[in-house]
Amino acid sequence: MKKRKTIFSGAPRLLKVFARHRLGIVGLIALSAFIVIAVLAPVLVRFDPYTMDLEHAFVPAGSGGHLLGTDNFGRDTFSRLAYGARISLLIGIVVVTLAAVVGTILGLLSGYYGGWVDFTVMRLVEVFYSFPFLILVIAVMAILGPSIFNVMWVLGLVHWPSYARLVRGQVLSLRNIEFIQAAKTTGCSDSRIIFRHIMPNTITPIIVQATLGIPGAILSSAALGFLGFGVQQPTPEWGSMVNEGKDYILLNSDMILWPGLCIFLVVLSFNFIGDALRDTLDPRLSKQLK
Amino acid sequence: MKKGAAILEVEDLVKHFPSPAGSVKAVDGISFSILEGETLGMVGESGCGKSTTGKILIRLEDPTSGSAHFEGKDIFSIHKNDMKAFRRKVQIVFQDPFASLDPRMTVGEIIGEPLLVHNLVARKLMKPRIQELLKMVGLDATHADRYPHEFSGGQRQRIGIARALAVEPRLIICDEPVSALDVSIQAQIINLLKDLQRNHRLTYLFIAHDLAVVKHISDRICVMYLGKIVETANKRTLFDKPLHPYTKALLSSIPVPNPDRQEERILLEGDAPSPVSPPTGCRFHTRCAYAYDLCKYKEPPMLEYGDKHFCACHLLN
Amino acid sequence: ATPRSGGTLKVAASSLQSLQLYKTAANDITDSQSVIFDTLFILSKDDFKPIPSLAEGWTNPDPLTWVFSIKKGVLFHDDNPVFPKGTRREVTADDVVYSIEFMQKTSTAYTLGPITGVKALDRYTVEITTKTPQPFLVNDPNRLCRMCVIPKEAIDKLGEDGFAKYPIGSGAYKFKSFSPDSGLLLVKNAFYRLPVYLDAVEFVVIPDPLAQSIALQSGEIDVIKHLFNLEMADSFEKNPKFNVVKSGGGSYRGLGFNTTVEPYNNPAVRKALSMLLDIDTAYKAIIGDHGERAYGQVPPWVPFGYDTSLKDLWSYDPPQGLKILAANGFKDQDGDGFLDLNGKPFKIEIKTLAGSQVKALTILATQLREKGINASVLTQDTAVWADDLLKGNTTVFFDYSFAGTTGFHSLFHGSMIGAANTHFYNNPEVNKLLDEALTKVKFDELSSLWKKAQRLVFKDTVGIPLYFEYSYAVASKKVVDFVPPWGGLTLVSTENNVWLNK
Amino acid sequence: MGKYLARRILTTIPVLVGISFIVFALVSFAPGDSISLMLSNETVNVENVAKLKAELGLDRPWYVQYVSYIGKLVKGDMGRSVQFNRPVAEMIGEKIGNTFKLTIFSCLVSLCIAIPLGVLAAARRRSIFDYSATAIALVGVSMPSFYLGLLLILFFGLRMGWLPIRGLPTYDSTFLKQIRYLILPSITLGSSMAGILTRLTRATMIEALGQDFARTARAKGQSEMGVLFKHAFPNAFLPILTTFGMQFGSLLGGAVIIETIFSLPGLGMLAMNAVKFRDLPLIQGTVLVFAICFVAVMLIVDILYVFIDPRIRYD
Amino acid sequence: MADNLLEVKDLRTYFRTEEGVVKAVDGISFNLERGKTLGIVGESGCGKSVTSLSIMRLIPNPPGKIVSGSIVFEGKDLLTKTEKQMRGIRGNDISMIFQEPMTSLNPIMKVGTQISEAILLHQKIGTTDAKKKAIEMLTRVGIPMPEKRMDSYPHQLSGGMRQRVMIAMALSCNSKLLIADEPTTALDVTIQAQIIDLMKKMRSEFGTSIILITHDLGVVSGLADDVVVMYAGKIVEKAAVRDIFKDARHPYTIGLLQSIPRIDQEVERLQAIEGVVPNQQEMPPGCAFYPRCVRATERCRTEAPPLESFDAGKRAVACWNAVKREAITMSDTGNAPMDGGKAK
Ligand SMILES: Nc1ncnc2c1ncn2[C@@H]1O[C@H](COP(=O)(O)OP(=O)(O)OP(=O)(O)O)[C@@H](O)[C@H]1O
Ligand SMILES: Nc1ncnc2c1ncn2[C@@H]1O[C@H](COP(=O)(O)OP(=O)(O)OP(=O)(O)O)[C@@H](O)[C@H]1O
Ligand SMILES: [Mg+2]
Ligand SMILES: [Mg+2]
Repeated sequence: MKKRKTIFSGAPRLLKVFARHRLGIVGLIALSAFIVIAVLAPVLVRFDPYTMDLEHAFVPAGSGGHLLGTDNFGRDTFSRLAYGARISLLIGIVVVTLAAVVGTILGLLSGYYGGWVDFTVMRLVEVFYSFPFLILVIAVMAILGPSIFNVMWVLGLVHWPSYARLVRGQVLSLRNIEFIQAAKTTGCSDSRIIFRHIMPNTITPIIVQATLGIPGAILSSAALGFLGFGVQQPTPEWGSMVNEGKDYILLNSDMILWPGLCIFLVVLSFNFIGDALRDTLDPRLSKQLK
Repeated sequence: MKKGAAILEVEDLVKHFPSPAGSVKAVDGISFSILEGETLGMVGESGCGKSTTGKILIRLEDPTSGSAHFEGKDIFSIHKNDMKAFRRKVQIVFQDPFASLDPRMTVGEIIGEPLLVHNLVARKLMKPRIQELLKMVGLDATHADRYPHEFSGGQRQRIGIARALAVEPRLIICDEPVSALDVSIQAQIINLLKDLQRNHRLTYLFIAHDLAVVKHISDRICVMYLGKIVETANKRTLFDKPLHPYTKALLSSIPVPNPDRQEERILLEGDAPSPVSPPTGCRFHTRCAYAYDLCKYKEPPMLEYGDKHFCACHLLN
Repeated sequence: ATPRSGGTLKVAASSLQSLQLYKTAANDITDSQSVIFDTLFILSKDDFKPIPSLAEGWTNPDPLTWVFSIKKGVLFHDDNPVFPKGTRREVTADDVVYSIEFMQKTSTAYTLGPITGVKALDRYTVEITTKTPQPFLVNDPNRLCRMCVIPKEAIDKLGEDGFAKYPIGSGAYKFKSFSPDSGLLLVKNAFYRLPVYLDAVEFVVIPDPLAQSIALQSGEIDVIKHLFNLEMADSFEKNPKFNVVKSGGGSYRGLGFNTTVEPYNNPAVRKALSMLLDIDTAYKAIIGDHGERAYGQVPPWVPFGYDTSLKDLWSYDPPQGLKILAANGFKDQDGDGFLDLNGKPFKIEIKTLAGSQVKALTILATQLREKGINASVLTQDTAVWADDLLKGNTTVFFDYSFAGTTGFHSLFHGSMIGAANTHFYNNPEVNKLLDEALTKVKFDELSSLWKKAQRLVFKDTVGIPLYFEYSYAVASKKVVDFVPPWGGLTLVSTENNVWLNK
Repeated sequence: MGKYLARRILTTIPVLVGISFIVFALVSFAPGDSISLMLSNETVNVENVAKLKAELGLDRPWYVQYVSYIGKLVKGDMGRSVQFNRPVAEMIGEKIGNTFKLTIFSCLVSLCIAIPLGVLAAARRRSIFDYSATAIALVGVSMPSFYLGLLLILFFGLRMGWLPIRGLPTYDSTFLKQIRYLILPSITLGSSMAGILTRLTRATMIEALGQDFARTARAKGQSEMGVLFKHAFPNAFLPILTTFGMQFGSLLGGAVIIETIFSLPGLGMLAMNAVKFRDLPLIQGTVLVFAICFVAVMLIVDILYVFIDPRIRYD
Repeated sequence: MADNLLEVKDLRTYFRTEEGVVKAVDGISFNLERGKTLGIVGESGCGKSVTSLSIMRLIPNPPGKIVSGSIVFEGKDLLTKTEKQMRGIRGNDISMIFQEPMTSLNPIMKVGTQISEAILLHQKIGTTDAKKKAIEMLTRVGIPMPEKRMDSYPHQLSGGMRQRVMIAMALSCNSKLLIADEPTTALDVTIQAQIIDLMKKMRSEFGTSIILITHDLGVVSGLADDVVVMYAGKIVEKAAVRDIFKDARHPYTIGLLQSIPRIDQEVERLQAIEGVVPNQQEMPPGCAFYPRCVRATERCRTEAPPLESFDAGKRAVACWNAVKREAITMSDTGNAPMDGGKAK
């Protein structure tokens, strides 16, 4: 009770609350496993993900030291999946960070200043919202040429509006809340009000949205990979691995099974974590949902 | 208590909010003044424009028209650069103790912010000053490191008051500072406000809808109805000899915790009309039992009846 | 067995967006048109010899003149917006003249060549005059052979757009209904000069090759005209319910160089790169028995220009290749395990469009990486790929063409720079040989000129031939007498006549 | 209401112009061009291609083309596809029906799954039912649609042979027959939306059930089902409707993938091909139509709001 | 023995929360006679609403649970009824009105429908009759143009009107018991006066017994016959309304009375009760009021005082050091204490 509280003073309590979400814990464990595999890929795998062994194509799982078998070129599926995890996780995190930063800044400005700033930003948001986003992404990817960096920033580009809207809404509701008015009457400058008072109070929903946004970004990038617009051959990317495997679906469905499952599991774990996080950080909702 | 000259003079203040249904005439031409060191109570039903008045006077809203002079200076023409100086002199305490403190800041940071923004004390002296302020409002000096959510409503309201006091203002606008609190806590805050006034020679504009509270704390009281002031008087005069029928009804509506008191209630008919289309003439005529023709189309002027007792009612003439 | 009448033949198509004539060389469109329209002649699958169709025969009285006589009594389809039911409108020389002129005027996908005049000598005779001798006018699958005979009043009445929506010809099947990229339904032309067994032909659009295979297996369609996923050929061959028909048709698959760009403007470098590629392994892994190793641009089944001796141009000799590269300034200077060129990192990006070749190229790129060359494959959209090639933004690319005359000519003839010659290769000697060959009527002369040109080009390593791919068509067993399309789908002809067994 | 509608529709115009401008600029700067594609064809007729290019105005600078495009668009002319030399409007007209069928059917599928599942999960909170509903929803949200599509094809289409796996029958097809064809694609496309809506329905229902008016209804003696469907659901429906509208956009985008996997000739496939072949007028046309569809759905949602929520009056 | 409509005995309602078990209501007992009005007063969070919801068996479960006690209504224990039986009682025999008339009405349902719904649920009549009845109820609660108001949505009504609608709804089935949970707190004084007046009128018209929950002692004094004072989930004092105001025994009750500013009295300084209500975790083992109490002794810290009846069971107080009557008499300025509980 008397102990000093810091900005993270709530952390132990939050951890406790989070720990109560069994699915959140499962998600955390699964995700950690993927992260470990991704980070330690070079040490973990026995085979180089690029090396072909045409004589040993479609080796079934387990034989020849191939944990999950090999693909049509005789490349080790597990190695490719492990390296693919790096790409998918990286894309998810970078995209969301990018989108959240851009969206938050625009949302803050738009919500706080209103007027033409708001009008412009909101029209822009609408434009982005009414776009069939996959087609926009495909068009932009076509211009830039396929590469992992392009995938990241293009997806970031299309994901920012949801953050801008979220933050703007938060700002609008905060703007008339009394502690903001108190800051004004105290004599705080606009920038102090925005960054010291408003932003910290919008950060929770942003974190939640971001955690729930990562799986979306991973799914989008995988879809791009599947359509052949993502990361290029022979880089192991889960979506394009499914695409490659598709040609062999009638002969050997393992080739789509594994990468697809990986996407699904990573996305699922992020969703588990996101849900748990939302319940933890948003006590209003969590109180009702429990 | 020695009362000084008028510290704040408000002349014909008007505030209309645009709204889809038409402009909301939240404040529609009110004039009053506050003397240095006194407490002016402002009462009225919900939506009659009390908070709007307070917000305009502290420049959170811009008025539609009218003037207000604080210490002789027009506060509506203060240049952006001089705003800080103004805000050192006038402060506000809000109603909702839960919304008025930034949940992400420690109490020390909240109270220290005005000091920081106005550069009032050296960084080294910041902590002692914050502790001093905390003690001033009856909190423990060790509370500075805690977050608002760890406090009860009354304690939070004290923090809000400490924040207002940090700049050593001359005038504090109290917008219903106790109406969200439990009765037992209310008394603590009212006592605190009174003590502070005595010790720091503060002037209050005390906004409330609870006449009993206003009566307890104010020197003078003005009664608002639908964007207008209908009656202003010293509190004793107002309670002993209310002139305006609305004031009378208001007074008689208050439930008194005394089962023996069997007064005849003056029950008002219906609800207060919408401020979007207030009634013509006297705004109260639609609910006034004594209204006659004149009330319907002519607005009653604010006239003085006795010592500083102003009232706007045709019936008195 | 005796042919049975009746039934609807369902043929898979990858894309059928428009029935407009001559706008695209896409198989599906020309295949469907070749069923609706009559052409003067068709090409034999086996030896590329023209077989009379609408034409009864033709003569070549002098090298610059061609005279075609047309069958009498051939009727345009009736029961359509132009010819009401029962109308018997005979195809005449005027129609043929009109049709040739129409093709000349509107075709973007095909070119008839330097024709100077077309006229009708009488109701059933047409004369074509050319600027230079044009033996290929009737031998090339992409020239006169593509010319569809149309009734002139149809275009007048319907307009070009309208005609594309309701094509009227004199072929074995007449147009019934069309839903772009979904399906095309044709019904039997009862007036056709040959017996027509099938009641109807339906082109069912299934863009995805895999989905075509699945649809064939589940009986939703009867025929895959072009089996793109060769992996499936084996499994269909093993399946007693299907006939897999193989044809030479196929295409040349190679690697091409932009010969104007550093370091590929140096024939030695191109040669050295070819020595680093174990092509046999790569193509076998991908197409196995479904194709053949290529040493030149002309496949064995194309009568002119196939040259076995080209084999000696190619060898898998990595040490020698690396030696040549080293001599030309390639050296790993930054120690990243990849060769650098004159101190700058060297990278090969093989640009290709999507298709089964991507796999082969991936193998080749991997081979190059193993030899110390930083190579990768970049799959591009068709339009980007083409644009990059045309604008010279591409250095090493997937090179392909229909194996045969036009292919070789347009791939390497200097006049085709800015169009199909994306090698930017302009060798006057080759140009001359090719020009000369096109005027030769005698087969041997032509063939030897062609071989000479081919040897020159590949000695220069303008491209590296990889393999020829067989064409496969797969038909369910009940489809009888189906021949894989080759410059058009022939369902009813003097050569074959398709019918459906129970 | 009428005035509100008019204003709503008017504000969508700058959005649509913005979209068309972005697309035009993007594609104009994009590498690749359909004319090059024609030229690279080995049998090409170079002269006629040059003629075509001039006819279509493709030899002018992109901003000139844009102005003339917009000029024609105002008159309802969406231009001609470069690749197919056909009117874009006509091509879109042929395909849009299929996309509508797919998306509407997917919406139905997802609503039919999401709403009962979400409502019952909220009603039986923390029961096995609730947990399974949540799990199903999460699976729906987390499943990559292309993967789900392939798995469904593999299992229902091939292994079991129960359902057709491709396209829509073009000829002599009855409505019922078409539905059979739409089942797998719709499930694939709708699964993510179903997941999202299930979660949302559950959350909003729980919120509504916790509100004062639900307590009032219980205090009246209303049964739990009555509280659920008479009081809580109509209130919970509003946020569901909003999300439904927003998700419709993703659904349209998702159609691109689903149409490709299931060989369903719709707008998505058309747009994909247009992008592949850099067929600018066709890209423009399809993207605009997509945007208009989405904007229209949002508009419908807004209008529905007025009918469902008496608190909203737009005049 | 008086004719008790409701007898609550040792009611305990606990909530299981993250911080631990919250004993929102912790062993309270009171009776309500037929036709009488019982006021329950206390500070925020002391368990007033939980008490009322427990009677209605509307405690959300989880997290709440009635862990013990009995609620005997017309001789039958409500806690033994099935959910279905309870539905027949709710809104019919016992009905309720709430503090926030805005949120307590379904915002997207016409008020007419909401009133008819209550009628249809409990009376075997058709929709048209129910509608007629609803209009009649609206008329009786003094809503002008009731036919037109039937088609209004809650947001189209003012706060006072909405509360009238709530009352109309609650009384539409002639309930025997009306529980009013802070019915006037959200309203302006003038409107509050109207509603109090209306409730008095309704009480005499329908003969309904009322449990009136409020923290406004003024409202209680005008409306209630008996008063129960709650503090931290327990009853600290029970008495007839006059006794509470004239002769309070519990230090908390006295503090409460002294801390409110009044228009009929003038004091220079209010007597505030120092400190705040302890939360559940900090609840002292003894008397919950001990930390704030001016009369506290060592015993109060360790031992919880029982609610002891006196004045022949008419009054009860839970305090070891209850203020003696004499003490009150002495401090009270002239007002002689009333004779024990003769308020009727
Ligand atoms: N920003 C605004 N825009 C539009 N109308 C407003 C705005 N602020 C206040 N109003 C309207 O102005 C009127 C007066 O509001 P105000 O908040 O001043 O009332 P009040 O007397 O303080 O009431 P309360 O006791 O409820 O605080 C109300 O009708 C309110 O709806
Ligand atoms: N659903 C719930 N979950 C957990 N605790 C609850 C719940 N409902 C009530 N409580 C707790 O029960 C205690 C009593 O609450 P109750 O609502 O009865 O207070 P009250 O006297 O009605 O206060 P108020 O005057 O604010 O309405 C409080 O401490 C509260 O925190
Ligand atoms: Mg206010
Ligand atoms: Mg309560």
